[in-house]
Amino acid sequence: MSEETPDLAPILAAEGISLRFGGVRALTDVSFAVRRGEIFSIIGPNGAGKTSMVNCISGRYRPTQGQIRFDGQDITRLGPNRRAALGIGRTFQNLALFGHMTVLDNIMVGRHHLLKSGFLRGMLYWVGGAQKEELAHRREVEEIIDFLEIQPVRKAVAGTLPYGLRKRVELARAVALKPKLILLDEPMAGMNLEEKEDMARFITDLNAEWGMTVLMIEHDMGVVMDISHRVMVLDFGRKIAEGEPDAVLAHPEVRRAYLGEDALEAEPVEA
Amino acid sequence: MDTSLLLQLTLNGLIVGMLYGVVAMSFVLIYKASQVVNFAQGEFLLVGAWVCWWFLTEWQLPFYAGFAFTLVFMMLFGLVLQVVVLRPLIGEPVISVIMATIGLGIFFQALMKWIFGVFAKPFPPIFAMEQVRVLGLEVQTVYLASLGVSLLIMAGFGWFFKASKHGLAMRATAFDQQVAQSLGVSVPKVFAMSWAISAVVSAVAGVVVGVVNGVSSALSFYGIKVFPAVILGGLDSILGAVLGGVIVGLLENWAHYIDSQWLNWGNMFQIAPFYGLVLILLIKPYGLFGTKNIERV
Amino acid sequence: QPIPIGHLMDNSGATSDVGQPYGQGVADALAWVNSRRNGVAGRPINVSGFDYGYAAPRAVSQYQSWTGRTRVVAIQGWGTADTEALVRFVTRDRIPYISGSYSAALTDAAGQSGRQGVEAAPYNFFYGPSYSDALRGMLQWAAQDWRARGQQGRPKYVHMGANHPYPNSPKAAGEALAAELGFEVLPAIQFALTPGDYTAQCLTLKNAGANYAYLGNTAGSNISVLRACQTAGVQVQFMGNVWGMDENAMKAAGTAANGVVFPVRTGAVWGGDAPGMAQVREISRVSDSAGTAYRPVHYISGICSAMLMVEAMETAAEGGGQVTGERIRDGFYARQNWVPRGFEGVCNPSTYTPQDHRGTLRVALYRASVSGDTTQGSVAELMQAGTMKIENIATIDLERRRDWLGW
Amino acid sequence: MTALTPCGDWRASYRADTTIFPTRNSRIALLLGILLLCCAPLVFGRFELSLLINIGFLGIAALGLNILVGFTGQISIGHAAFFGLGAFVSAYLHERYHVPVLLCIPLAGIFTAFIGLIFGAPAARLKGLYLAIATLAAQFILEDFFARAQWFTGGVAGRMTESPVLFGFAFDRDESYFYLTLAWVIIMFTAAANLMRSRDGRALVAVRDHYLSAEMMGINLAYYRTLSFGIASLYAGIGGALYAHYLLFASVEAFNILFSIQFLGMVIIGGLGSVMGSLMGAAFMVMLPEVTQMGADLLAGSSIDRALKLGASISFLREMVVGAAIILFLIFEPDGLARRWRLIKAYWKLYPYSH
Amino acid sequence: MSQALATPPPAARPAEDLLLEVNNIEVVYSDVILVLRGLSLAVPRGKIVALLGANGAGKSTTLKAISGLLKSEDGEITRGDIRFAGERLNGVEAHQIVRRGIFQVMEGRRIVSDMTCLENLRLGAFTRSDSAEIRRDIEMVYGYFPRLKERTGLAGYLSGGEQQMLAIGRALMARPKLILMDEPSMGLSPLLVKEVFGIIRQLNADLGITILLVEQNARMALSVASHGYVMEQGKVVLDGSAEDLANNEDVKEFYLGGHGAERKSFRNLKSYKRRKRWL
Ligand SMILES: Nc1ncnc2c1ncn2[C@@H]1O[C@H](COP(=O)(O)OP(=O)(O)OP(=O)(O)O)[C@@H](O)[C@H]1O
Ligand SMILES: Nc1ncnc2c1ncn2[C@@H]1O[C@H](COP(=O)(O)OP(=O)(O)OP(=O)(O)O)[C@@H](O)[C@H]1O
Ligand SMILES: [Mg+2]
Ligand SMILES: [Mg+2]
Repeated sequence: MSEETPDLAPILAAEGISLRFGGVRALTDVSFAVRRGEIFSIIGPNGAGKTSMVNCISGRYRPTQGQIRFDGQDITRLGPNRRAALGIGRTFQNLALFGHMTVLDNIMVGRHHLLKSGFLRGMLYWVGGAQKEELAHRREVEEIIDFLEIQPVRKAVAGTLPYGLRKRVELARAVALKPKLILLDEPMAGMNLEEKEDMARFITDLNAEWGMTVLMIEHDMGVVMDISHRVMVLDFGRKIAEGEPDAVLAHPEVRRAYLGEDALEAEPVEA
Repeated sequence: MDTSLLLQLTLNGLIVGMLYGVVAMSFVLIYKASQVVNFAQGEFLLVGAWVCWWFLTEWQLPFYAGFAFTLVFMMLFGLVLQVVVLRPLIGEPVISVIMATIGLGIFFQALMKWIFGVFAKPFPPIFAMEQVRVLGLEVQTVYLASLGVSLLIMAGFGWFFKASKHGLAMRATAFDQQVAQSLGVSVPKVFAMSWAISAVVSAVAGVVVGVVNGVSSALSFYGIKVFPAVILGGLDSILGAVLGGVIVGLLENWAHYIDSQWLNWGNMFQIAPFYGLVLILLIKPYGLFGTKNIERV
Repeated sequence: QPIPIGHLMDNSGATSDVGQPYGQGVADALAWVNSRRNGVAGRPINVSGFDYGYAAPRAVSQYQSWTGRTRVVAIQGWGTADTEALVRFVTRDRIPYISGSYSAALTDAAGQSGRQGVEAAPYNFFYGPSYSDALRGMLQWAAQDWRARGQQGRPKYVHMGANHPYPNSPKAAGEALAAELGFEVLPAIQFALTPGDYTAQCLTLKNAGANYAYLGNTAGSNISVLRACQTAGVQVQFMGNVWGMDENAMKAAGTAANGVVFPVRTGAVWGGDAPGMAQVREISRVSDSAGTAYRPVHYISGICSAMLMVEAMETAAEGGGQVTGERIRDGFYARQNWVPRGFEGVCNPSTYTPQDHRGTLRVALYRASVSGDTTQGSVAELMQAGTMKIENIATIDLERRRDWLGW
Repeated sequence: MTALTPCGDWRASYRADTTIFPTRNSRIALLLGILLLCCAPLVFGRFELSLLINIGFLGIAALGLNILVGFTGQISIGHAAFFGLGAFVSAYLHERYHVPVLLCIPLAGIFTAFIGLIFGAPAARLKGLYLAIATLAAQFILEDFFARAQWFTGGVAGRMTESPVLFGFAFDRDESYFYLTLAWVIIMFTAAANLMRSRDGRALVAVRDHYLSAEMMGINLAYYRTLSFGIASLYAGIGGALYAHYLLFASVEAFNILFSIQFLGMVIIGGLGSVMGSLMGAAFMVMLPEVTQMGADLLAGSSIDRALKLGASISFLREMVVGAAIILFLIFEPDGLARRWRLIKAYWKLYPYSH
Repeated sequence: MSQALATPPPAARPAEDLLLEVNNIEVVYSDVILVLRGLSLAVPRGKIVALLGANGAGKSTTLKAISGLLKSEDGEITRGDIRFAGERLNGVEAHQIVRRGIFQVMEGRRIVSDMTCLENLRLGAFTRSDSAEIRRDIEMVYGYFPRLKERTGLAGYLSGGEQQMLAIGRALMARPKLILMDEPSMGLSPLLVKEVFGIIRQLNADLGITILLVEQNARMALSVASHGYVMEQGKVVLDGSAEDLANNEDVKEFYLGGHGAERKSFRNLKSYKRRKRWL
């Protein structure tokens, strides 16, 4: 569907990923690649292993088998914090904000790996450059805040925000990492139509203007179809389809397992 | 090597350890219902022992009556505590509640000293045969009786948490009070129940120790002993608590053996359980039987 | 204007079992001096009491607040750890310090013993034989007892107590004399200052086959050991520290306390009829107007050490003198074989010199005898009925050996 | 949204927005406060000064514990042991190597921090109460070590220490020691406030709030969990060293579990995760026994005393009051003094429109 | 949302058998944050009522006010009252409210993660004691969500959607008179969303359970509901029968979007719609 052909070299490549928890096979031999600059969606029924896949990429889970390469580097054994530093940011399906921190601090935590001054310089603050650095990054964080339109809640404590706003703050925090690849786990959940429209807009902007590759899990087929370049479908931990949205959604297996036969919301629209 | 001494110390460790296990169970009970670490557990023992002593010596009640009254008293004691102290703290962070139990500990420690004095007081004789011979070791009859009681209590708790509705409610309350409320569980009632049961069970241990050593404020030291025991077993496991207690008892006695035979450092008796605790935690961060935190995002 | 005095007590700490009656004795005696004798030289004594819970650091910080705020001229103290910690301070500030600790290290007033770790303690006093001397007396008695019982071979001696300055104080001295007297000295056995289950200790004690065991702790924890050892069937002659056994402890330990030997510092115990006892009873009424309380030995010792201080203060005030720390100290040196006025037959004669603060070297040994159930009835009733008795078995006068000074 | 900043408070730069004290008035108040404190020795007697000094060094140590418990969310019941370690290290350095006491204090802090790191490294694996109890074990093990290490601590009998001396001027009076303590309080509290508004401080809080997501935001969990132990020990060590050279005596007995619990009490009563709260909590814990003692002194000898035959029991009454005060405090002021303080400030700011 | 369509005063409504009435309540968090400003709504017995609104409008707060869970978040009803079957609910403890027959499915699933699915379900039936019936109902839930039966481990390890199923199942176990559902479709796959709404309809039709439904999927919600409310900033700004709402232009624009070919593509949005409306 997209004219702007993305760079074809994969930024992320997962090869033969399997993940097992005792008897539960969350993932079985899943391989896929995300190309630089695209919006890639993973869909599939509940419990199919989508979040587990994202967890494998961001390092929360270590796959029982398989290899994950990011930017040409094998990251399968890397700790989660190292992956963040390499440029993988993410949001969470069940919100995982720092509930007692202000929104601003939450986002500043995203800058963690970009800041250099450790605790000693932090304690001295004025001497040693911590202050300068803080202020420089603060400027960039404010840009993100402006972009996501959360200025009014900057100083609010994250835990008291309504659900939708928290999702947005989480997105801001992930963006603050300056990631090359951003993983979004159901970014639209719990939003009404107009909020979804805004969120979709943010995501396409992040992709097109901020140059981030996006990997997204989403159950809203309208969004998935409209904004993603390619889609992968998981079912019971296996990949059952991958390709352009239209083609994938037309796949009979997908209709059966995921959409239901009268897939209302999945109707394609004219661009 | 002196094997007969070692054997005797081992036996002693087992017996004392079972008693630690009982205290540990009452400790775990509160933890499972509210995630609160009860620093006043030792004082529960103390109150129970003093009250029983009071019934037996001042009121001259026969032991069984006095003991039964004590249990009733302790139940009320737990309930009152819950109403006065714990209920207002519902919804506060766990650490505040933990601090409150520390305050309770200080309060009752002093109160008991004030009422009953600082001197150790003996219990009147209870069993016709004060001690029996087991494998060459003279064992206080009360200890043996307590062994039976603790096994019973353990089985009861095991059933309670696995199968009964109120056990489930307790676990849910510990997990998240708001969720428990949304399911129709009365959080204050759950707390009341757990504190009352816990007070009763620790009173059993308190009376046993009191009968053996006499009652004095030092009894509350069992409250500290209980920490290595519950952690060794895993904070939320009833079986673990008992095993942890036994391990602590054994560690103490074996450490004492090693110390008395070779090292002559002294104090190994008291410190060894803590070394054991650290070692086990290094290998198993959730104790021997504790359940892992769920780490899913 | 009143004379400020500090009084450190342990009413709630590890040694409160004996600290309470002792402290009560001191407090009552001083209150009695104020009301009956019109204070010292017409000036009332203003006692500022503090329960430090047997924690030396709290005693030190209280001391600093006394010297800073109240400007006390003398202090009635208590435990070994705190007294020894304060030695340097009281020496610096010239404040006589009458302790409940009888640690021998406090007797080397001029620092002439040359022992390592023993400093001059010119302002420290106590009433009674030092821990070491009391233990020496008991060991001499034990050696006789061993022979008297016609036993064969070398008797085995063991020191028991917590790892704490107080039980440790006479340890080395005792073990040295025991070896000298022909005892076989076993490795010491530790048990805490608090009551507890000491079955393990008793099993080792039994296993090691000890014949004489010194209990260095205070009564509360000693009782636990006695009871556990009774259960374990240990056959040992226990010897208690001055603070290790008394009437309360006998009641608490029951028949387990039967036969324990311990030193008593006063010439009479409660219910005795020495000439000074009338005044003791009068003092007792300060805190017990009904006159029904039974006062254990420590209470009477407390009176004696308070009265020594009072008379030293009176000496200081003689002839319109200033009551300063220095002059109070000199008051302690003013008399020989000193018995506070009106306490004859109660307080044993003491003599202090600028070099040697060993007030007395006389050790009176008593034996506890418990013949029945002690759980019912008060101490007074049990003593009356003869269920509990304490009997003098020996009085030992030690040599004033120079090499025993400060040790 | 409700970020309670006063109106008319426009920040022209990000720099102005990151200050510790957000309004000009609060900065003036702080300066005034420090100035007033500097005058304290002129007004107060030795007793009041000694209370302030106590609040000072306890406050420093409590702040360390607050960084560990309040900011990083790791409960420690062994803080007193590290406090003691600082005290002994400082005393030992001075006596053994004749390092000037003023230098011993920071050195003791650094050394204690180092030991804290060693204890903290395995602790990084433990979570929640398991960690708390492990620190309890550390408390007992260190206490046992102190009692044994005669060469280092003077064993159970304790160890004498010296007053700090600078160019022949000895800080051996409450007046002079007060300034020394005040200086350290200012340094350590400023450092903590700075830490909290910079990278590593945020990382610590992030670890507390949600360690799993913190890790995926690039934060090295093990490092920060260990680090917070190190920082907490640094504060404990410096507090302990100040204690040792003030009391001139350090003994293992002081550094017991009860003291550790008191630290925990200070932190909770002051307010978890509040820098100034630590100082308030320390003040509360120092003043509480003094106040109850005063009450006891008033009672002693009074008719109530005689009627109830309190006598020696007054000390138990005092302890009961301490225990009860802690409980009442938690019930009626669960978020700590720091929050009450904020509310009072907010009240005055909004007065008379308090809603 | 435009204020053009103000709420009709409650008195003007036709007399119905109202199970739940919320009259003009005001809710304040932490004594300072005013969230609901005079909200009124009514739920007729045996009906499904949908409650729509933007993020932060106060929908969840409304539900928590009804179920009494507000208290545990430091929230308070400062004005107005809530009546359930004619009885005032203000000040009644949350667990008592459950016993009276109101069960809330909380936002964010909130299952007890260190218990198994089965234990979670049994907990749902905490207020009941008819064990045979309970066992039947467990089977019923398993019938609706067969996945739950397969997952024997701890509930905390379930996937997001599976947890959502469990949360709904738990509500069914309580057999309440009124279920307050906070975004039941969140995180469910399209297939399951349909299924869940089927279940909701079925519960209502077969068991006569009244449902107050907070839902972002407005189309679905209005398709099962008989009546709907739209909230904005703590007030009801629009209410009416489900059809009326579904045909309202504003609702269409903000909540429903177009249908089929009318639908605008998410990719072609060239401007942000919302402008700090939650301020
Ligand atoms: N515990 C709390 N303390 C303070 N403010 C709160 C709290 N909970 C919610 N709020 C505030 O109340 C307002 C309404 O929140 P609520 O959760 O009810 O919204 P909602 O309509 O359910 O939104 P969403 O669709 O995002 O779930 C929000 O502005 C939120 O910030
Ligand atoms: N840590 C774990 N331990 C045990 N089982 C797990 C664990 N993590 C995931 N699972 C199981 O793996 C399966 C896949 O879970 P996952 O969260 O990846 O699903 P999902 O595709 O994200 O579903 P949803 O759309 O509902 O979020 C589920 O059945 C879940 O129960
Ligand atoms: Mg998922
Ligand atoms: Mg909501």
